[in-house]
Amino acid sequence: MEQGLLQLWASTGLYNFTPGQLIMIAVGGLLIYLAISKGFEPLLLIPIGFGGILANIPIAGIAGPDGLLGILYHAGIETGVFPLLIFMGVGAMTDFGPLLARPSLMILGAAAQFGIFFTLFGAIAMNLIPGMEFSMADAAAIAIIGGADGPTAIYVASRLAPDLLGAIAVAAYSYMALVPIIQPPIMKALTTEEERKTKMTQLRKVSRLEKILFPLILLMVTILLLPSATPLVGMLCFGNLLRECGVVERLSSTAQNELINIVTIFLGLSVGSKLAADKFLSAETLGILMLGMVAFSIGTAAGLLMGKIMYRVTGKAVNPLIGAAGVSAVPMAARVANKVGLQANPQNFLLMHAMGPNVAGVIGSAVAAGVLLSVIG
Amino acid sequence: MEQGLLQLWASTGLYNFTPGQLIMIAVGGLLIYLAISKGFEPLLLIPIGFGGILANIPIAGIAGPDGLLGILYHAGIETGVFPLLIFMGVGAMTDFGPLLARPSLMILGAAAQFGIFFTLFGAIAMNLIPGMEFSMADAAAIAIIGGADGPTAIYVASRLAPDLLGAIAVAAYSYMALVPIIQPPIMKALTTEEERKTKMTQLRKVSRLEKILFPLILLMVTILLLPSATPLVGMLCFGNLLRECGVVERLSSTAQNELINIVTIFLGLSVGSKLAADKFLSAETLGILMLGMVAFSIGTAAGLLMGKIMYRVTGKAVNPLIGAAGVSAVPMAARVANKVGLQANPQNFLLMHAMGPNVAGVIGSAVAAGVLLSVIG
Amino acid sequence: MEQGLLQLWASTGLYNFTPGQLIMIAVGGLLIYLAISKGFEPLLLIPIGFGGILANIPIAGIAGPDGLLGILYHAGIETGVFPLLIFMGVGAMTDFGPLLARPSLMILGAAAQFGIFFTLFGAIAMNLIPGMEFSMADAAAIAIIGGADGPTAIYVASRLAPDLLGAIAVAAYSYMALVPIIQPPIMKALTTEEERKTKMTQLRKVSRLEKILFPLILLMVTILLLPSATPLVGMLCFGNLLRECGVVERLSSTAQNELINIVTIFLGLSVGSKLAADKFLSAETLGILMLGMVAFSIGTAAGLLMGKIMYRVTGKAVNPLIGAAGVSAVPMAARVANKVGLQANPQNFLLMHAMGPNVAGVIGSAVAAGVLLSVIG
Amino acid sequence: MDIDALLMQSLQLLGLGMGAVFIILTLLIVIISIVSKIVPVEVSPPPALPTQGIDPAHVAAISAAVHQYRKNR
Amino acid sequence: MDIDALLMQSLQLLGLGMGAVFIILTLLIVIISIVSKIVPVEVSPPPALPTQGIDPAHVAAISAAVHQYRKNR
Amino acid sequence: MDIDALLMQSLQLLGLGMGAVFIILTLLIVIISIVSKIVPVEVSPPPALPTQGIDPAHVAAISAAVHQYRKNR
Ligand code: NA
Ligand code: NA
Ligand code: NA
Repeated sequence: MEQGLLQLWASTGLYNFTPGQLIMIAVGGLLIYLAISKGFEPLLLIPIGFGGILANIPIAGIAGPDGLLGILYHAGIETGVFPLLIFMGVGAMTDFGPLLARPSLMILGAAAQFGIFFTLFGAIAMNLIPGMEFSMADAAAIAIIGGADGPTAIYVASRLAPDLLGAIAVAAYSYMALVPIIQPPIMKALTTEEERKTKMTQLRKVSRLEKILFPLILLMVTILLLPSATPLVGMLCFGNLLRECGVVERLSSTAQNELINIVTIFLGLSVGSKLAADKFLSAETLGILMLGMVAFSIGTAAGLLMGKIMYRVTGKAVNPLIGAAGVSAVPMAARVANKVGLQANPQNFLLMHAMGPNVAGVIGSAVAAGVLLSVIG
Repeated sequence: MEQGLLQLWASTGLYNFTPGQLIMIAVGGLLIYLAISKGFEPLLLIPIGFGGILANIPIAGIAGPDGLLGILYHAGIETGVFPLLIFMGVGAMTDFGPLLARPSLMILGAAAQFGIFFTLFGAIAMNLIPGMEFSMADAAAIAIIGGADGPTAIYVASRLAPDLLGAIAVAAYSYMALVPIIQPPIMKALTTEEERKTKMTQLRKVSRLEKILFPLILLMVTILLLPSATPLVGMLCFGNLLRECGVVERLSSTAQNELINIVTIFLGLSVGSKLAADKFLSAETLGILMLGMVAFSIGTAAGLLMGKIMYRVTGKAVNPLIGAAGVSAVPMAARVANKVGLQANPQNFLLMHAMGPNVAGVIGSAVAAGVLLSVIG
Repeated sequence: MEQGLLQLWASTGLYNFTPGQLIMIAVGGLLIYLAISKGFEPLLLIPIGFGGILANIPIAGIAGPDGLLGILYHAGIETGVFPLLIFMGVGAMTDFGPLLARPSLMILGAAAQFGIFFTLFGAIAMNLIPGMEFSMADAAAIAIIGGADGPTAIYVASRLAPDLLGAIAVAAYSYMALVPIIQPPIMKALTTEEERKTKMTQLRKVSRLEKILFPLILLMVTILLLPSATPLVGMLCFGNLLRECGVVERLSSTAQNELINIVTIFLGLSVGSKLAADKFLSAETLGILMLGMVAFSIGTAAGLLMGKIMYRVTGKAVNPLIGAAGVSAVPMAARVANKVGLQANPQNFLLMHAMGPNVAGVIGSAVAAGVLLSVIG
Repeated sequence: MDIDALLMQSLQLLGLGMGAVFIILTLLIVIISIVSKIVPVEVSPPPALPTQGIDPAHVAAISAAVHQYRKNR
Repeated sequence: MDIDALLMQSLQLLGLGMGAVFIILTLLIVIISIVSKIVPVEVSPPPALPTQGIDPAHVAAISAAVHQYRKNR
Repeated sequence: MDIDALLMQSLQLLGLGMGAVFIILTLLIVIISIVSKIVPVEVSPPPALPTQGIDPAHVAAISAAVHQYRKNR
């Protein structure tokens, strides 16, 4: 009997906890708290946070190869299926109309990708700090945080640096949630009051045919120039074609509702399974969090500077603030641009103008992902 | 030509049937009949019954490793994925408000689990009967029927005694459907008219924050004391957090609708695939059906007796009838308590009071499952 | 640096394209164009066409074993899971009422299957043409196009001739879309004006119980006589039982909406993955397209001739036009029968009368598939 | 297998296949016809209400709106 | 394992299992009771409007209809 | 690989990556601009009705309600 009680005690969590697991459960709880209380990307951070808690329970092995999270991870993240399906859903949810109405603004979505590649360089440079050790693949996976696009970051990290996936996903979604805090100071620092006051002319109406052709054109260009980006870009285009073609309403609706919801739950839990103490509680995670912040800031700044160039080139027809939306973080960054614009001029509605660079940023970071996967992967 | 016809005849079902298969197809038909005509848990028993028919078709091999049912079973039951996803959906559909309004009633949900452990003892004792042979794992899988909770029973049986899964699932869902017939006589035998007439005071309003904290508290307690129960309890808590947190409405809705529906179809068919003649048509199945009935009855009685204790301890503030709802079988057992209460006193609405012990019973049997898996699994 | 640019150039699509891939991408585009502009079965042909494009992108390997399409194909087509789930959804969407109201018309759905078996003979005969080489399995997979039923064709082809799956699926769905063009001339050639004018008496009301019993009866007959058809017929019956039993509304709704939509997206993309240049751009594909057309035409003619027999036997109580609907292609062929009937007599509404043979054709081709799989598979 | 054997086999399949299809569907016709005679005729449900298809809540809202308007006059 | 040992083990499991169930649920009762005292009582939301559960668009439409009618008189 | 080589490679990647992003998006701008000129301008659909977004059944119900009210006066 005494032995039985000892055996029982030895099977409790209390007996088996390692300090790292306790900390990681607290981290999971913190993510859930931020998601609920502060509205930090709750659709992803609640499943990720909860998955993180489940992954750090001793004995249960939920993130192990035979546990639910391990099975989901193996089936959906290792294969890339989950992020690609999410991207299909994103395509089905995205209206590229604002981008098509004024395609030249797409260049802002290109400029903002500078954040990614600058961070890549920064991550490699971090190797100079003792205790940090990032391979080229690690650095690329971290840099993609600067794309400000969750599924792209998860897809790239799962291919190049699965061990860092947990930290990268957490950083990516956290900074996306922090966009309203991170971006405004940079926007105000880099633009003048006069620039911020710039009004933009109303967007032209885009015809249905243009909207149908766009995903096909985008896919063709990507196929011709950068096939390694076509898994991501292809699924984005497929989802968008379902949306715009007008003849498969039921598939489009399923892609942007039930299917993306189901996959979001699974993806979040799977990503959470990578919040294991031994991988997460390391100097690298600190580096990732720092580099992610750098990536967001540099991306924002690059977009803004390109915005200033367009402001001049077009004779003040473009408000440079919308350049900040080029990082993607759809639609948060576009809303931030709108808000800062309104502060400068209460009649200045930039939202739809910022949506063009905003969705261009999604394409831009998928292209950047393609380059990284092609050269390093 | 003659040979061709012979070959054709040899490929018909008529030629290939074994008597066992015919009986099992009749059993499948019976389950479907009960589900449609008598309303026996149709969401599960129709897929299980139909799966049972498909599994017993000669030649076709639908339940074999390359058949649809075999594939679904392998992917979803062997791994435990299907019952865990169902449990997530159950969490998303469950309002723990009544339990939180008066937490002390949870003790009734604990007492009713006595049915499980008494039956475990009974199943082992059955080995004394010649022809019956239950290992400890078999006995535990059978005993969990007393939990009156489908996904828990399927999860435990798939881990401990997959060969008995078909019979266990059929028994569990059948007895849940029979709760309105099984419970009332026991309730009337063990309580006095006066006890049954007892009115209960209205439940206090539970705040949103308490509802959000509950799944997290439940998870933490389970982690600390019984990690082996966390796959089940964890998914229940995750679903419930999606429901209560208020910021992921679309995930919560998907978890309690499309996702649980899809998984229910797959789970039912998969479980049906275990209704193979050679496993089902045996003395063991009779034993399982008998023990299942014992488990339900003892669980009901234990809940009622604890109800009587609370009736005294609280000075008649608790109607002992709601103790019977502690077996779970949500929400059927709570409705039965309400109905029997109304028979004694037409002003006596026990439904919401019985919901607390009722959902506590779900937690209780998940905990019991954790103990069984931890000690035996 | 120069070397880097060369390497970059070597990783573009432009550098790596083979002519076959370019042609196949054009074919994919054509399917999408036909689906959007001409309304050719868009629910399937858009995913198939897009999948075909993705499968022919150099380097990316999307249809390879580690690519999204390859993974989906392996999980859902090789196993037969996707077409069977689609068939379940079809069952849940099909009202067998018209068939039950006048069961004798089912014989029209039997006659139209002659198209399948005649084409089987034709495909084997094609081996006499130099350059064509069809094995018995190939011929059977091609012949099933005459069943005018997408999931059946995909299921049989995936089992008997996976290499031809792409061409077979494309042919099957294209000809189904072309039914309004293929059938009317045959209908007019084989029937007299007087026959086409024949009005039919209103259908009797079918009771709920008959509708519930029908899927069970159909399954039992198939089990007894042709077990090899039970995977297909069984899932059709299961879906229909979910629909008609009236007690599992939520499962029925999921089967005919979210679940079938999700599987349709996956199935279409997977089938598209078989539009690889080396398999598709061959003399065989031309043969398949030709034979598919023959199959449709002969099936239509056989249905019409049986219609003419019934016209005589019943004393002009049956309009022979509805025989053409026996090929299935639900509900297109029934609509075509209705339209041609209206042309002959503006008071002649054949739609509901044609639905009986139409859905009987689905059963008929599933039975035919069972014969082919049993003898050849 | 040479072409003649294949042709012969496909002819056999034609007979076999059409035979199976006709036998199974004919059997179904027979069984369904018998069943339709055994199954009791359904009593038709009461006629649909005129408000069918409109959510009761809307009807209530409209009634309330009109009622409110009357009172306010 | 002989039957006696099995019976003994199942008895032990009975004690162990019921113990675990009671300990965990009792602990939950204690924690929930404490939490319910700590958590601030929610300010009850303003009383439900009579239009609750009806889509604002419908309300707007009804208002507009009634308004229109008034004007037209 | 030593740190210098890594730094050099990451610099190259910076150029390569930004180059690819700009080339592809610029090419898109050019093609889209051309396409937008080729594609015929859509005939704008008839102006939206004021009841847009409200289910016709509700409109019918409201009309009926108001009509009924008028008659009843
Ligand atoms: Na981006
Ligand atoms: Na229970
Ligand atoms: Na057919």
